[in-house]
Amino acid sequence: MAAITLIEAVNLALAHELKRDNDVVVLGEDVGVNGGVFRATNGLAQKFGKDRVIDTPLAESMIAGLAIGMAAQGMKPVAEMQFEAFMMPAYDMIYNHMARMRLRTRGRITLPMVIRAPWGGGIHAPEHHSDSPEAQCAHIPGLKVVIPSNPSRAYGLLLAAIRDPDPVLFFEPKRVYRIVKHEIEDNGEEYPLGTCFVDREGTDITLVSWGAMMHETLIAADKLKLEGISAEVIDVATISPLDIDTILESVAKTGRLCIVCEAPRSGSWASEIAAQVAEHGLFNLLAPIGRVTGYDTTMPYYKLEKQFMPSVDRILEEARRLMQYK
Amino acid sequence: MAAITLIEAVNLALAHELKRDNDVVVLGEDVGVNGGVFRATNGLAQKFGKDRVIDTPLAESMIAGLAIGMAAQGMKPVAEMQFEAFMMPAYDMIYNHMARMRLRTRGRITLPMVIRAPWGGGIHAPEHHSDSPEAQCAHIPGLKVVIPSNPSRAYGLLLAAIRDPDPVLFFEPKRVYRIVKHEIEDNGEEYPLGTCFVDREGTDITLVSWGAMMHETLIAADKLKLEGISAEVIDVATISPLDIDTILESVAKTGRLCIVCEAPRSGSWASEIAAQVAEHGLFNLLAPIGRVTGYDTTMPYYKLEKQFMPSVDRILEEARRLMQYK
Amino acid sequence: YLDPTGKPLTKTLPDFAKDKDLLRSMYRNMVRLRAFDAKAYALQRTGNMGTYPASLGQEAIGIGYGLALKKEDVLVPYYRSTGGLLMHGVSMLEIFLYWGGDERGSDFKVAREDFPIAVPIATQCLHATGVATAIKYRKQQRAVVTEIGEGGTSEGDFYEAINVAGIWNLGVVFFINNNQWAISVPSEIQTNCETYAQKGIAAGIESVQVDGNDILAVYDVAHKAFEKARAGKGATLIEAVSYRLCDHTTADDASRYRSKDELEKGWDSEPIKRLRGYLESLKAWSDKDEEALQKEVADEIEAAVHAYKTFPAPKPEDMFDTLYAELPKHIQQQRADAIARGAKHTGGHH
Amino acid sequence: YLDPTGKPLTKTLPDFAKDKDLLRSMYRNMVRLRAFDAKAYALQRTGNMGTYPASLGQEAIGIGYGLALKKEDVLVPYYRSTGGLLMHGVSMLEIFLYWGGDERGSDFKVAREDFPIAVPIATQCLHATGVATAIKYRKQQRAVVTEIGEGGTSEGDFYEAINVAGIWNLGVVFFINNNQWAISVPSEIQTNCETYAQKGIAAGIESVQVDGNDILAVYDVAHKAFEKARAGKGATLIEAVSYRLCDHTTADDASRYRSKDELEKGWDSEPIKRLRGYLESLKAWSDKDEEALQKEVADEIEAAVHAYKTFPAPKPEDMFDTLYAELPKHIQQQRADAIARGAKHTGGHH
Ligand SMILES: Cc1ncc(C[n+]2csc(CCOP(=O)(O)OP(=O)(O)O)c2C)c(N)n1
Ligand SMILES: Cc1ncc(C[n+]2csc(CCOP(=O)(O)OP(=O)(O)O)c2C)c(N)n1
Ligand SMILES: [Mg+2]
Ligand SMILES: [Mg+2]
Repeated sequence: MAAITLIEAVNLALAHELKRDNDVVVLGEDVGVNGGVFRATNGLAQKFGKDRVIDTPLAESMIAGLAIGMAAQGMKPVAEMQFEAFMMPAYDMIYNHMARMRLRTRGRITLPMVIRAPWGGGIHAPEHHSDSPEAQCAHIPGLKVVIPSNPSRAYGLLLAAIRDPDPVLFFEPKRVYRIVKHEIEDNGEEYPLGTCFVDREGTDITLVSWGAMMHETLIAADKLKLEGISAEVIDVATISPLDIDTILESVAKTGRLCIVCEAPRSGSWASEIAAQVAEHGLFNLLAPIGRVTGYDTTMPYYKLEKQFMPSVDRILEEARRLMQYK
Repeated sequence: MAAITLIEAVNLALAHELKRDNDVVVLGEDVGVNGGVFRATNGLAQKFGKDRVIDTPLAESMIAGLAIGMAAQGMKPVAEMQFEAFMMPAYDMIYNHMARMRLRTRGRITLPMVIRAPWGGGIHAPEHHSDSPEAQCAHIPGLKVVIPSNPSRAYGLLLAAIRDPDPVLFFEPKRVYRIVKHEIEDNGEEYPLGTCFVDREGTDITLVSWGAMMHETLIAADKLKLEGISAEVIDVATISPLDIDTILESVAKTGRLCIVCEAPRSGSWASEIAAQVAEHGLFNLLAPIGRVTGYDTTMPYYKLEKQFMPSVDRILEEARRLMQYK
Repeated sequence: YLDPTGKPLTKTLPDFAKDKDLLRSMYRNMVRLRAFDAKAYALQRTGNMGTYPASLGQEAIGIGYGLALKKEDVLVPYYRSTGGLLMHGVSMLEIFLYWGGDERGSDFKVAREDFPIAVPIATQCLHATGVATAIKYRKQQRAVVTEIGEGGTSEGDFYEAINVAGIWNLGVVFFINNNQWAISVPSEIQTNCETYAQKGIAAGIESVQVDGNDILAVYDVAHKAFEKARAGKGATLIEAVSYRLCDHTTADDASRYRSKDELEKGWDSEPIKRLRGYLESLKAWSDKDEEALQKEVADEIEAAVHAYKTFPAPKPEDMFDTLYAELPKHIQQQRADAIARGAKHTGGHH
Repeated sequence: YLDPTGKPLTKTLPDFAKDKDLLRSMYRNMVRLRAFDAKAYALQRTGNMGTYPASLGQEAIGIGYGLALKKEDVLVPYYRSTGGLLMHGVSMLEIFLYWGGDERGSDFKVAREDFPIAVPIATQCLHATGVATAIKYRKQQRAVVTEIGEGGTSEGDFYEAINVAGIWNLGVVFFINNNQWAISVPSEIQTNCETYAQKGIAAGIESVQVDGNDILAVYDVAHKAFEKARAGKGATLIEAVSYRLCDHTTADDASRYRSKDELEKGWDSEPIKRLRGYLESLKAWSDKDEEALQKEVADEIEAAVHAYKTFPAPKPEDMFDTLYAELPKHIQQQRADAIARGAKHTGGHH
């Protein structure tokens, strides 16, 4: 059992489902012979054939629309958007159709489909290749939005996403594609959607994050420990539907909450979590709710991207500030 | 000086700017001879000519893309999306281009443009004609998002939006198009963007809303008064950039906050306001932050829309609940 | 095939043009659709139903391709596909419910695999290509048909759909209802193409233009295109030239942008009169038949209206129950809240 | 006009084909572009620049239409329009900065009205139509040119753009760089059209296919199309058939999906060798000229590299200062915070 990266874990989960279920197909731009620009589908076309791993013409609304039509016939398409920002031509399909089909047909037509996309910044990519548009997706009822933070979760959550009877947006933190390795057994065991993962138990402050920022957050937690601050760290993983209970329980224990995400601050999913805690956990709070996020500006070209994204330092400073409140 | 409706106020502001500034043009589907499906552009093509009030082919990404190109040349296009949900094919243009042009060119190219769209539910319209997608727009840095609640503000804020050097999304509460009338003098005086309006002074609770829901909110405030509860009512009007100071000052005074909006609760702009208050005004709060919003489901077909949208009763009950906290 | 009065334009017509049962069924269903539209209009005007888009003058299109459809084929309709829907087993009640603001109208009891009505223009074209992709993947012999207005062909989704249908050789048929108007926008300012059919050249698919007021012509091209689709021989784009004799919808007033004369001219070539003329020339239709038909149709519609008006009102929980296979916990609480309030709601606005 | 070796294919060539200064300038600039690409590659490989898309083999396109452009015309480029950008006054430094992750590379000092490079595919086509609409509105005699890859023509935005350019008779020229590949996707699975030019038929605009490796041909059609655009005579779609001799970008490895043989065949018809042959046949180019040119180009590029490497680093406040005409208050606080941290940042992670 070799240790594999997040991108390899995605590939492993796709291969597992392609093998297990003939209704599963993969489609997108360059997912075939080339194996995807990040190699998520590496070798799959060769192994499962071009009718199951499909290179499409270059059009995202088309890719989403095709997947909707295929899923309506009971297939389980896994569509790839080459980068998160190139999902936007498909936003209409996602918003007006993919999210609504089950409800508007009262369950007659369902869409067991997944749209995958590399997501987030930090790899010195060109313009429009480093965004974090999860909030404008999670705000759409009828969807599930999943963002794994490490290889094991990518494997287990992608399996769950593909098997889920409803449409799932699966955003893969591209910065983590190759920096972490986990030993993963290809046993087809899924992780539950809609459940947070508590990665560190702690008593003084609750740090909540998802995706690539989980790594800065965990490092911050380790450093805080050295300062005698016990941080509980939660990986939201499925941002919608949100498992708020796990977060509320933690805040009830720690009394302090700091949410970390890469997207621009205003209207980010960090705000949603803060709002729910301000509604249901207000009187457990010893300190204001901190949000360490991207700034309210467009993700800059790569020379400044590090200055845009939350750093371990920013998390540490915010945590220390919140610890001032007793 | 006759009393006019919100839709007439929009028409008046458009006519005023078309007359004042030759760089201003109106474009969209059916905005010409027909005067728009809601008559927002009624009579304008006849008055200003078809080269200034332009019926476009049927394509929203095209409408936004054209406006971007025209604005880059210094024109001031005012584009209409026929209904809010039909803006989604243009979401890519809005997200990847309209919002970013000034920043990415370091100010070389600016986009003094406006996209208008009828917005919100409550008129028994067909499917996809009653949504409130303001949050997924306000989350995009570089844009301004304005939602007037009455005729005077529609007139003054639309003038400001057209004159603003940056792109503005202007959402018009279609439910209010014809139900309220204001006496408006066509004096070309604009209202400031980025400022909340305090419509009722109060001491016990702060009610914050925007768009059509301002009417339920004001009615609720009146009823609360009869119960001896003094509610301060704030019309956000420009949801992005958000004038949080006015809200924080009010909450400092009242200690209680209830935010009312029509969009699905999770990820709504009500959540952003709650998050900012939980961050900067936490210790002024006597009660949890209440959000009276649409439910976390798709806006239903019209037979159930009233049950989806916040009602005066829901606002009253939430306000009373928050008043329990001393 | 037929001139506006119903006289054959060519000496020999295809065999099916002698099949009197088929011809009667064509006529019967066009009359049925027109009567249904009239009733829907009346329901809207009397506040019993919401906005409704009629098919007046365009009946030959939906009824024509609808008659050529098989049960196992898939229809991906747009809002003006009432004819196709009725022919493919969607009930009048379901159509009333849909335009009456009730999702149960999209839960087709018979045509289980047909798509619900697409209001976002041109999106249905991509859904149809997706359905056809699944059918091809499973090596089934089923045709997929979708319909779009001529104005809708300006949307990128339409083009993306015909392009992929071409390269993947999908068994999908795109019907363009060219009724000359996109609400208030005439074809002269919609595209610089002489025909909408020629747009298929950009996708390398077979394209035909047909007189959409001649149901024999519509049926013939549809039948051939469906056979071709079922045989795995690829996609067809069909422009059916017709005319919108009605307002765009009940919410529209076409007199604002369209001349009386043009409208009157439009009536000259309407499809029902034309087929009636042909039927009579074949002695296949009598005034007695007409009487019987009118009564039969009126009864059917009345029954549907009764069913619609007595249909149980939707419940608040309907907003939630089919949102997900399993409703997330926090939404269950919202569901309970909505049910609790359900009673209170009057539906009126303050 | 020329065969792969540079021999004229027709007895008589257009007059400009005898203008030796023009021919030399064509040659000089293609060589310049190829050398610039090579340097950009080297900078990326040595970690001094980010991902870069070269124009290897496609130099005749950007240089060809670039030479036909006037200063007051507007270029709306995509990421592989380096040739057009260089010809229209965008500096090598600006192009290095752009691909080096610095927005100042999009703040063109000379071509103030040209659009920044479009990465979201096909969107530039709509921007170009908008610019052309403004130019038409103001009754100016200026052409607008935009460029798109053949794969990009599958996007709805491309079609929406040519459609409106057709009906509004806009002075815009759409250049399709058909380099046969969209990253790993060959034309055989991109569209069922025999040619990309024929897609213009769907918009009713004039469309031409041209040998994109023959700069005389590219220049000629571009020149005519621009004149037509400036004269208010409408839009033109030009498919320039070429071949991508390089990887898609520095991040791509074409050997994964493309055969050696195909690549070698591609070299046979590359544009620089061809024009060189023709120049020599006219005695318009000598080895001495070549030497001088190589040196001249190398010096220019070295100077640009030096300017790039010594260019002051962007500051944290640059993330904010041109976001709005006036920065909202809450963002001013974020700006201050970013400046305060600026120093601390190492650029590394953790
Ligand atoms: C994406 C989208 N944009 C705009 C609309 C609003 N709208 C509804 S019908 C219509 C005109 C459609 O005309 P056409 O395509 O010719 O079809 P017809 O109604 O004539 O059958 C418009 C603009 C919509 N429903 N969807
Ligand atoms: C909307 C969008 N989708 C996907 C991409 C990712 N992408 C970048 S280049 C490319 C292939 C483009 O091929 P082509 O249009 O032929 O242009 P070429 O690169 O060959 O010049 C893709 C899919 C993108 N940049 N924008
Ligand atoms: Mg029409
Ligand atoms: Mg290409």
